[in-house]
Amino acid sequence: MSVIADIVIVVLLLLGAGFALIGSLGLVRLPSTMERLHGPTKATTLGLGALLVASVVYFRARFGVWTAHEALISLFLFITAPISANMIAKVHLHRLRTGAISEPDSIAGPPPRPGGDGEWATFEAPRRDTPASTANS
Amino acid sequence: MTLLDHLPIAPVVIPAMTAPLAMMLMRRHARAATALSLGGCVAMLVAACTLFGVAQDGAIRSYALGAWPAPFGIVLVLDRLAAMMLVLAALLATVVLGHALVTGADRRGWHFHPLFHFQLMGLNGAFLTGDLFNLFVFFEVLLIASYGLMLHGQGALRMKAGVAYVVVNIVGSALFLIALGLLYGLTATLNMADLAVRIAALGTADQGLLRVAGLLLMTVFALKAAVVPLHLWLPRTYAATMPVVAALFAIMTKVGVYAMIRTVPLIFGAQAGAAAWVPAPYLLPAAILGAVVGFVGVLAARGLREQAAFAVLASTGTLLMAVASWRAATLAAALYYMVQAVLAGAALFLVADVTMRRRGQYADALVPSPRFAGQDAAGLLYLAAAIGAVGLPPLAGFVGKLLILDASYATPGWPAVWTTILVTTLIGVIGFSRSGSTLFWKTSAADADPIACPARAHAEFIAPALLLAALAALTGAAGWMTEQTRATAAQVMMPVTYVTAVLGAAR
Amino acid sequence: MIDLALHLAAGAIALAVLLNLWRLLRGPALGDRIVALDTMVINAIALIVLIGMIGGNDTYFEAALLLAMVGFVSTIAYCKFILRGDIVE
Amino acid sequence: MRHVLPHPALSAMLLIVWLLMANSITIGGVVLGGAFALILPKFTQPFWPDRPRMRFGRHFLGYLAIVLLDIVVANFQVAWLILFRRSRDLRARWLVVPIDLTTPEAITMLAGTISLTPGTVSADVSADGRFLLVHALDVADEAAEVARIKRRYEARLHRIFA
Amino acid sequence: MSLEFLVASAIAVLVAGGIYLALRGRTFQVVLGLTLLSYAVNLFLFAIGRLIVDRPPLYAKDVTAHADPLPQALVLTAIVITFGMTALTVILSLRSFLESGSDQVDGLADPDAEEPA
Amino acid sequence: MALLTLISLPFVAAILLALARHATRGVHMLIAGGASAGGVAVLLTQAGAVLAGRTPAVRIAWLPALGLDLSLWLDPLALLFAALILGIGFLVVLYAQGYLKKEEPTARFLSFLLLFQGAMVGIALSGNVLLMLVFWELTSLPSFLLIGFWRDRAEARQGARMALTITGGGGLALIAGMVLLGKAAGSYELATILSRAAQVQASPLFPAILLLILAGAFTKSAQFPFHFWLPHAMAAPTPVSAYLHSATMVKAGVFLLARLWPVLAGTEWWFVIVTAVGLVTMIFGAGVALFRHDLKAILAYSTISQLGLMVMLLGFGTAAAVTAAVFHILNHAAFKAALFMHAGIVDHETGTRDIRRLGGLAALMPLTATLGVLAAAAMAGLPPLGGFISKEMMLEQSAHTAWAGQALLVPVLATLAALLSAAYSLRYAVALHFGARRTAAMAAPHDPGALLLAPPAVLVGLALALGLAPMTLAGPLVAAASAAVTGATRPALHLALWHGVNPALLMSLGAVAVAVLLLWRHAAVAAAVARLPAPDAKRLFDRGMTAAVGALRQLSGRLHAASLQRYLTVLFLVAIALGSEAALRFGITPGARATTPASPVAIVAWVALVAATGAVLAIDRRRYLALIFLSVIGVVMALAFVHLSAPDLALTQIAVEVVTILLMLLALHLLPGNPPRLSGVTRRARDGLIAAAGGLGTGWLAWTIMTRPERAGVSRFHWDNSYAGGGGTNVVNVTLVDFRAFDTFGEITVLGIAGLAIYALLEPAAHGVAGRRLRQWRSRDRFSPERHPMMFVMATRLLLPLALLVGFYIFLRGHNQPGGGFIAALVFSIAILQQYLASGFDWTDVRRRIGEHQLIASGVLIAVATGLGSLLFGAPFLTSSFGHFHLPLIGDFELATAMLFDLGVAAVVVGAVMMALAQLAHVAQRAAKNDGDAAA
Ligand code: NA
Ligand code: NA
Repeated sequence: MSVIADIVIVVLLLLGAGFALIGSLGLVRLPSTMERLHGPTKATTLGLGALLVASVVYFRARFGVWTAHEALISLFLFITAPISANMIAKVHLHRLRTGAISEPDSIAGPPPRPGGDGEWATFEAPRRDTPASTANS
Repeated sequence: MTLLDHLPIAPVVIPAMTAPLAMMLMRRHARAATALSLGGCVAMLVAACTLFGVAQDGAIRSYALGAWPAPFGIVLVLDRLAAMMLVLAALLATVVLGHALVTGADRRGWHFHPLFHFQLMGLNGAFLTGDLFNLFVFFEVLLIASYGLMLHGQGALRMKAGVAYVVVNIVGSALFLIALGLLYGLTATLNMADLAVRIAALGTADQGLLRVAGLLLMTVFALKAAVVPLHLWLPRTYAATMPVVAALFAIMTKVGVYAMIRTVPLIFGAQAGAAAWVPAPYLLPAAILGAVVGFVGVLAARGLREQAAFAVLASTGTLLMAVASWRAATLAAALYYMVQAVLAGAALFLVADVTMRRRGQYADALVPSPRFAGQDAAGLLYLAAAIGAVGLPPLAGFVGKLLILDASYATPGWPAVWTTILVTTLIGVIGFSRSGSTLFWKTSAADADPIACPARAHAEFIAPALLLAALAALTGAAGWMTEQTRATAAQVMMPVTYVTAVLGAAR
Repeated sequence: MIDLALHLAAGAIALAVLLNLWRLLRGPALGDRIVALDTMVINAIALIVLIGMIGGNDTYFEAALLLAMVGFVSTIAYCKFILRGDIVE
Repeated sequence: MRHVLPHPALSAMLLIVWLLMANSITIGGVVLGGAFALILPKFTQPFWPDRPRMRFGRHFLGYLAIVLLDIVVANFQVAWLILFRRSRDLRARWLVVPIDLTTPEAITMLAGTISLTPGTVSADVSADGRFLLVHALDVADEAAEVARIKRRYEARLHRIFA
Repeated sequence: MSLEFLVASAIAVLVAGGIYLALRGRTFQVVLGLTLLSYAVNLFLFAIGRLIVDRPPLYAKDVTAHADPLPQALVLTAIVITFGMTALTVILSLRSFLESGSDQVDGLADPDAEEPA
Repeated sequence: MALLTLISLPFVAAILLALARHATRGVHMLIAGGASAGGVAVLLTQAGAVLAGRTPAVRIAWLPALGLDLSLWLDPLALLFAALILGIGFLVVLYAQGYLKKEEPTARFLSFLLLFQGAMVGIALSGNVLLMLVFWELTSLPSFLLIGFWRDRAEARQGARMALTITGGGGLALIAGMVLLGKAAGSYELATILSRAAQVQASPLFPAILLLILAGAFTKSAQFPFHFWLPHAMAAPTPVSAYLHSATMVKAGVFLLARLWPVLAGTEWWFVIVTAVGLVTMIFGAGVALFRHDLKAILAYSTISQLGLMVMLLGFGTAAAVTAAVFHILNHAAFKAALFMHAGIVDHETGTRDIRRLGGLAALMPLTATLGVLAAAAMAGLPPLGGFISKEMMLEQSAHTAWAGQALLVPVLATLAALLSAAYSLRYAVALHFGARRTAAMAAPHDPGALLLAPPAVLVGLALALGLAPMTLAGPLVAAASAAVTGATRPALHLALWHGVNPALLMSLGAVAVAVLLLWRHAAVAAAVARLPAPDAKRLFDRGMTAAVGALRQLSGRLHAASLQRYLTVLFLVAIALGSEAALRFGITPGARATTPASPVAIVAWVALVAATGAVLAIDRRRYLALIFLSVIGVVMALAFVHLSAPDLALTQIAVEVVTILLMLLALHLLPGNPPRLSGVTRRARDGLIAAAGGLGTGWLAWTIMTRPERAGVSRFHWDNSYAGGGGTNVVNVTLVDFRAFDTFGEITVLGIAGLAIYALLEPAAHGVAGRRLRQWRSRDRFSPERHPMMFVMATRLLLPLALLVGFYIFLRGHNQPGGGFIAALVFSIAILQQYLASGFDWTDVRRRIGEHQLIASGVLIAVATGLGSLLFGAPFLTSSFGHFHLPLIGDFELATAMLFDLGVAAVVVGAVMMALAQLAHVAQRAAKNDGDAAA
């Protein structure tokens, strides 16, 4: 039990830390803001996820207590991380549009327009009575 | 425990309840809030006077908050000094609040009453506490309330001056924490009596750190007390705020002085090694400079409020000259001087207030204006306040200065003290007489119509007159008062009593 | 073995923090810096979890939880400042 | 019943979160957590005026499983990209994903899912809420990727937010 | 390299940065300076309890080694007070700017400051 | 009792006058005159006893700590002075009644006059030198007010200030002298001091005592070179001049010299200084008086001269000279007061005081003229007036006085002075009353009414009587007073007009003869004198004062310039300097505690912190970026707290950080963007040095503390009692809510006050200049049109209940685990702030249930109430109690009053945080709305 647990813990630790590191490495290596935005997703998902599972197993193996609250950290991150990414992407789009210096294009080129006659919400206020409009805006 | 035993907490609790209640009432029931505010003030005065009576037996009472024994919990310590300061603060507050109500100053902005009472809570807490960190906390309470009050009303100048005032004090608080940290790091205690005991036991290796801590702590107190050269913030701050607020602030610089008087003989007394009488080498020159700078400022001021602000500086300098030798006799004189200086400074600000309300656009500028309503009465009050501030008979300042001269004789540096007191008094006399004659005698156009001003209630004159009457009373009762200050100074200079009262006889 | 792995993991995350720092200082886009900060917060959460494991107590869990919960608020605020100027409107 | 328990799913979630936080299951904990689980949805109702109906059944669990799986897989893929692919060889693309979901909650969930799986990030929604702008780190065929997203995630969300 | 050294030098860096910024001419810089200074002070106040790794002051019967709880309580109080002060300073700076049109601490106006009509 | 009546009568009358200021002039006169007359009456009741050798005295303890008692006595010298003060005072009151114009406020005038009178009586009666100082200083004020009575006149104001400055300055020297005197004598009681002459004169302080006291006396008595204020005090109404500046106040200096004569006189110092000053003043004053043209100026300089005479006599140090001085005091008071009144009448009737424009008044106003001529004759020292006798006595004493071995020097100079005195007196008598009729303004001047005439008449009568019947009238008094001055037995006194032919008579005759000659050639001499360069003391004084005030004003202004940067520089420098002092003197060295090795993580965190700090410094003007780096520092701090066993601190740090960033971003939005740099390279280098010194110093302090072994302290107790006594295992929390709950109580008050102050700052910001600036504010950046991003809004709706739940959890567990009210409150706040961020101000604000004011107020009240609750059980404020309870099903749980306290904490924190942020967010919106209202 203990050896298996140890192995599981070690693997999870290295996996998690590895993904976190790779995510941050991506932040350094990837060519522009939009690409770099992909890196952290690893840290938040599998990186931290593996570490948290490692923690659960670790406390069980070492101290014989079940801890489950680690899941909450993941829960919160799963809710918040996409929002962060979304907002940062909006910043990027907005700065691109307003011609801010030091805001390089993604290697994917300039973002395309959406279909229909509209624009992305960053460039045009969400229209009333559409799914993009939250009740209060 | 009887209710009387709990009384030491009253000066903190009463304003702490008055303030939030006034805050809740302010929006809907302004009158009730005002009445409550005044009632709270009077209640505090009653409590303070009762405590003063209690302290008369010369015993020092320690009140252990939360029933945790000293030095582990926080204690309030009621001794003569604390009681005296409480009465002084409550007295001043009551008069000032009355003036604010009469003149409507409390309605010139938001939250005057809650801020006012929180200010008092901070002051009273600072006077009562026997714990150094708690002293910091109450310093912060009184400071932040003072920020609010200082900014009460409007105006770009007030805001700019406010930024400087706030920032300087925040840096001061940072220094306070560093000094506190060092002391805790050396002694692992925060209780002042316990600090006294433990500091005396520190080894040679710790003396340098101890001295740094002491000096930094004194720097903070000196900043609050506006001791030269740490006084630079004061003139603009006090001149920029509403005079009625500045009148309350007359006691604020004295809190810094109080803190020195509280901590030096107790914690940094003869037993404190490298930190023995820690401010000693610097305090006297700084005090002398303070008196000079203050009275020169009185002479050089361009407005009444600025002049009053410098008068406050001057009084601090004068009284610190007496404090600086750390003897019971001089301390007694200093305490007498301090009490009257607070009242005189406040009176000056209130007179400035009354005057500037009546001078229209001329406000408090020291330039001649056309005649204005109530000029004679205001002039008379100004004269009296100036007499009080500069220290001429028949008001208490003169007695105070005589006491200081008499007591400081033959202390180190006494010729400098004497010369300073006498020369600066002359400078002050010249300054006040110049500005008084400009304001109340000279007219910009003798035949011009008097400045139109809405009918003012004579009630406006009451508060300054009361303060001046108090100054006169202090002269008349100088014998009783000096007996008080003598006993107070003697108690302060006998820290053993304090330590025993707080920590018990066992230690 | 676990201790070694724990320290290795902590070292890796520390390295990741350094990389974040590099991006943070380097920019060049504002978005880059915000991402870097956001990632640094995630890595800090990871570090807190690891510190808890190394010390063998889970007292620090709330710190990690709180960071996960409120860390993003500042990220959003930074973004909204660029997008709208007024972050509450 | 609706009066007392305006949002049973949310209440259930809160109770679970409470128990997770407390890290133990005691009767006292359940009672206390249950109380909060009852009070909080009511208290916060003004802040979420028309909460959508969701089904937390089989579809939901299936969706969770798929997403978790995708996250693991995608993590390895992207890790490989970061470590070994040279920047200029990356086939980064913008994807415009037309969406049929109609509630903001559902769209948000879709966009969130896309972001959580490494390799794709939801960058924006169109002003009319009918398109999603997604940035992909490395795709060979844009149309196929769009189709995959719609099929794998959106279709399932449709069923959950029926 | 010891933890103590790291903390001490961090305090030094923060204090130096804080002092330097506090001496600058614009309110926002001063606010930044005060913030750095308060970090430094909090760290200092914390450090006087000495540094102890992984021994939080949570009472348990058989625990003997633990961090000194008192400095932590002091720092908490200090953080709260600092927060109040910072908030007030920030808002006061803003109000002062709105009144005078200048964000300089010493009241001088920028040449291009706009005056309201 | 009599003495107390004497001293209080004038003060009571002054107060009555102030109260009855609206009554008629008659009433005013009645009060003032009554008081003075009453005083005289009281004196008369005592006179017999005093002259018989008894000394009525009263001593009431006033300030025993200082040795200042209300000690009064009435010895013959005091009697003499008091009689002068009260008697002449009575006459002046009468005279003033005739003198003041109808519209002038007599009540004010007379109350000042009586105030003065009281102070003077006080000086005379004081049996304690400190008490005398009190009264001495007290005379300056009414003098100031009376000189400046005609306040619209510039010369009145200037004259008043000058008098105050000079006599005030002298008074201060006197204070020093008197206190030193008391120290040397061992008592402030006059009687004691006078009996300890030897002790005082042997004191090393004696020269200082003498010089300081003389400075006080000389300034008050207008002795050269302090004389120049007196002529300018003539801007006062004439009754004032008659009273203060001739008869009484200026004599206070002489009185003082006489009073202290036994202790001070008889030494070489005394003789040299006092005689010389008196002599010089006597000659100088007389010389100037001769060439003045303003009647009052002539009288003023003559007064200076006559005072010099008295001072000189006292300086001689012999009993006989003292007798002469005492008698002259009496004579001078009589004739000089009369002369001033006379000059006032002339001025009153003719409209001018210029002697060159006046002449032949004898015919126009014979009564007035008679009085004037007689009084002037007394001043000239002509027989048969009293002035003659005292002048003879003076010359007689001079003739016996050798100076520095020169037997002739003093007599010759004294004769010269007598000559000049005779000359100006005769000029006054002759030029004014005889010769061609010259009256400036008024057509037909005539003798005034009785009110103006009677007082000088009485005085002239006195001057005459003092000559004709000196022994009867003044003999006993002068003898007794002289004895009182010298402290010896009474001299064998013989006052008479004829003493036979002696040197004095010859000197006197010669002086008068030459004086007549001089007067005959006055015009030519005056012209010659006018060509002499004469320094104008007033101009010098004024110019000096103006220059000094200007310089000081500039200095003070520059020193106190509005510069926060300077305030802070000084503060930092002082702290650094003091720290260095301690370090250099006592050394600050690290201790022996073993250090903890740093992990790579710690090092990386350190690198991040240092780099971020550096970045903040480097880009401090790009505020947005600076904030981002500030966040990095915050994260590192949180990590450090976790690493260093402080989970509560970590939690707090994390939460506070977020709120702070929000706050700063809100404010930043309204601040101007990318401002130019303000300070140059030198300035920045200097600040850098200060910063480096401060940083290194603080770091070193931290290092030396951390490397010292910890000491057993109070926190040991906290640890031991946390659970047993406080009911919680989180010792930090128990410390906060129990051991040191009072700190926490203060701390939440701080937050609450911050909220109030912030509200008070922001609420009015939408109005006035600030509001206008807000409405005109336009960002330089272009913004995205999207206000409420959908994903964010959706996420926050889910996060709100979750975050609140976490908040409750943290609150409830705080007592035992990291957490507590403060952190919970921040979590609550952040949860709500997220809503503001996502959905906007209006939307969120209407959904919020409780106002910030109520939260803050009720929080503080809850905390207080919790604290007070323990009083009900007889325990001190903030005593907590707790209990572990067991309920079926639910199990064990704990209730502690400390948690109630913590609830108060939480309420205040939420209130204050929301107040700060929501109000700040509100400002811009409200300004925009105001804009709309204004447009509508
Ligand atoms: Na993210
Ligand atoms: Na307790």
